[in-house]
Amino acid sequence: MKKIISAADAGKLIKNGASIMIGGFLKCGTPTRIIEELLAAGTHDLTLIANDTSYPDSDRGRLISEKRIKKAIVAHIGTNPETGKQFHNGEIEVELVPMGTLVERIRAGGAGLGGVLTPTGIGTVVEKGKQSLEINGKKYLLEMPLKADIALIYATRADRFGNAYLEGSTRNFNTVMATAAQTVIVETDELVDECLDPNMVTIPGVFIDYIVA
Amino acid sequence: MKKIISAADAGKLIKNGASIMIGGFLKCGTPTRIIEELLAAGTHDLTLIANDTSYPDSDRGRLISEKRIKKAIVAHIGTNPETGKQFHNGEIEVELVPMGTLVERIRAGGAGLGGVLTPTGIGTVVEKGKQSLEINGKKYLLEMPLKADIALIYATRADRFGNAYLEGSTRNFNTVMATAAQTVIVETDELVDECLDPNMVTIPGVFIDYIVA
Amino acid sequence: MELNKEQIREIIAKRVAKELHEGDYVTLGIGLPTEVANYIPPSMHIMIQSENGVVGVGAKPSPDNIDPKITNAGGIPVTTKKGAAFFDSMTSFTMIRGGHIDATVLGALQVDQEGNIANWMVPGVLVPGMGGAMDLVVGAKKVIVAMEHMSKNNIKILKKCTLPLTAAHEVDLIITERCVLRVTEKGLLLEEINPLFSLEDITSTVEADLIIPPHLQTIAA
Amino acid sequence: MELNKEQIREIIAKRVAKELHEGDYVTLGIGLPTEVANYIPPSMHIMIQSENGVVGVGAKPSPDNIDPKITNAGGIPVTTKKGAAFFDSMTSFTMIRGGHIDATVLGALQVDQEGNIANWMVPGVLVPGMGGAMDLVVGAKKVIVAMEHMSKNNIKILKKCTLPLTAAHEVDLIITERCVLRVTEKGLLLEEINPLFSLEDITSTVEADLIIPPHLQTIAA
Repeated sequence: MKKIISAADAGKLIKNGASIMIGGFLKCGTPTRIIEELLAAGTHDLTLIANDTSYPDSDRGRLISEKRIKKAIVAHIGTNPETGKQFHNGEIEVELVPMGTLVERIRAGGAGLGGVLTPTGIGTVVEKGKQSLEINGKKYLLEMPLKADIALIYATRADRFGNAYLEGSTRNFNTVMATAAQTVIVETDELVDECLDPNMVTIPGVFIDYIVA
Repeated sequence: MKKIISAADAGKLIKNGASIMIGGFLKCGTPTRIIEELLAAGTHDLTLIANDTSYPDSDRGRLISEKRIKKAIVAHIGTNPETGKQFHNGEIEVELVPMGTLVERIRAGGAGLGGVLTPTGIGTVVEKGKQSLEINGKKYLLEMPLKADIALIYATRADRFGNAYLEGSTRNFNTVMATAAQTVIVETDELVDECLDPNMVTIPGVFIDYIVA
Repeated sequence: MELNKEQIREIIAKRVAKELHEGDYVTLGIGLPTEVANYIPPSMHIMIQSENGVVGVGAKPSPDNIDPKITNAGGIPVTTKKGAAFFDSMTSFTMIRGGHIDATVLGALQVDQEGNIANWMVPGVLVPGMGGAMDLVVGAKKVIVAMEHMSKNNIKILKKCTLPLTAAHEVDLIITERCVLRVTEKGLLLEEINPLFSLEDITSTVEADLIIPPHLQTIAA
Repeated sequence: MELNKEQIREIIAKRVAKELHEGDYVTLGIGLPTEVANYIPPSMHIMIQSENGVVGVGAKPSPDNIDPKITNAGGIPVTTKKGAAFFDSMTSFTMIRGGHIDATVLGALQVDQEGNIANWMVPGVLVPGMGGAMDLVVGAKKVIVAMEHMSKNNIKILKKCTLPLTAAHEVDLIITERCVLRVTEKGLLLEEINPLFSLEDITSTVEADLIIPPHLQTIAA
């Protein structure tokens, strides 16, 4: 059985200066209630690892607008002009990572792998400062694993064992992020009384520490 | 829509000397009917990539007993004494791979990655002849991607678009193998008239070429 | 010849649609490439993959049928077609980078005769991030650039891209409102020309080395 | 002191069970380690992970309740407990190698004072393959070796393993029917002794450097 906590308590688990992964692709599959409480708690100097910085007035996008983020490791910032502005002003550090590489780096962190060997980014600025290896005549970039102090992930339904079911296109980065953080908090639309059907579990409870219902 | 073929026709798609991946963990989640036909077709000199060589009188274990396999790349041969015997007699080549490394090598093949960096096998004979990299002070083995000419995988239910649902513990190697072969054939217990619920798809049809119903 | 934006987009999207084949799995970039879906004949079964985790993207939902849990990569609610599947980003990029997507259609800021493409940043001006574009261009079996022939009066089809690349040597086909160009080892082969334009309209607006066949084909419509 | 096989296995499995904590996720090797499950108090919630793709392995099914689609890593049909989940081998080894499994219990042919373990082959005699053992030993937070103290009259607890290793420097605890040994930087700490045996019964059957505390603890039962 996992600890069931309030969104407010979840927000308080995140300390100033922490690295946090937040699931979701723009608004879809984003754990919004915990982010609200994180905003309310005044937490700052965070390193954000996510697919994108959403929109200026939405979920993790507001963490940017309200200047809580010191560094963002993301694939896309185009939907949040505030990120671009702060980046150009030197107020925020932004590491742009190809989406497929980002998901693999998080997966490597969660799966105990030493890195990722990807053809993506070869011949581009993404190569800069990175080691590359030639394998079977083809060049691959060595990309480093990513881990975080906390991962905030979304679920459509969860049971008290932490098993989570994610519907539609909400899975996105939530599944890998669940594996790659010291503490993993799932925010679920619905906490079921009974257990989930073991065949319907998108994220096994073994990866989960806390549930926000 | 994918081509629906008979098990016999599926068996004939596999040529002498081909490399084949066969899903399943021992008997569980193994596509047995296609293997029967492969045996009947007399196909030989195969390279088998699988979790194990099953039992001497079962499914892919019979491919060993009947001497159809030239080389086996597997994690475990203990349940099939015939494999050990042929290995000691020099009749078959056996490459033993740690299970977690085997699944990652297949995944790398299917996901377009250049290799796997794993801590597993460091300090053991598995290291032999392989490159290792030190990353953040820890040593990792570089293991090569695996691909095959054909993958034979199991499904509990499939639809005509090739989407597959796998129940219980039948998923095992089937999911990754579906991504890593030139031609992928799914053998399903049941072909549904309607489509699978897109939320219930274990293996998306994009990875599948043929269905044996 | 002056075409308005809408006409331009229609010409391009229609022509791109002809590159797709029965049973193809296709990933369309945001913007113009998305419009390609409108010109796929209903009888042809094409599965559209969206990098956020859908294969089998369908039509726009009616206002009372919107599910915020089902969107495309632009964050726009979509429906799903028969045979659709949902999956996570890891699986999505296994499809994309692993060579399981038959074609991708992307816009570009610049493209060159070596098959290089630049479509993700203009240093100091526009840095949206590469999103999934770098993986798509590297991984898809066929890379089709679908773009307006020029950007205002600037030439976009170059000998060598000057903007930061999305990927090197990956583009197969360039489709604009004026022409269809195939990337070959010897330069860009002018495969088709829109009869609304003259050969001069092409040669004067392409910096890349052009291979012009003796008999010019008209753009397929 | 002569114990029969059954008594030996019971002593070991019971003692191993005490190393597990409420809420732990545990992967048990084939053979003796599997029997540990029988000694977990019903009030304690432990989730047993099976590397073939189950977490929450339950009791043996009754003959009329067997589902061949639900097995453990030994291929034996099992049931699932409340809160169970199924997954593929990729996810299973993400759990295992990624450090998400609290403890693994494995048998061994040899183990040594450096925490090395050999349990997968005897060259020329027995080559079953390492299966998931190498990943388990590298990845689990706590590695418990559960084995008979001796193999016939051969010493198994060595200064340095002579058989091919499963992994180097990964073992935390060695539990036999005679004693409990903790791997420390200075040698094996004799944490507990079975009162059925003398100190001499231990020292004469362990080649590794032993650290013997002034007050010997009796094996927890």
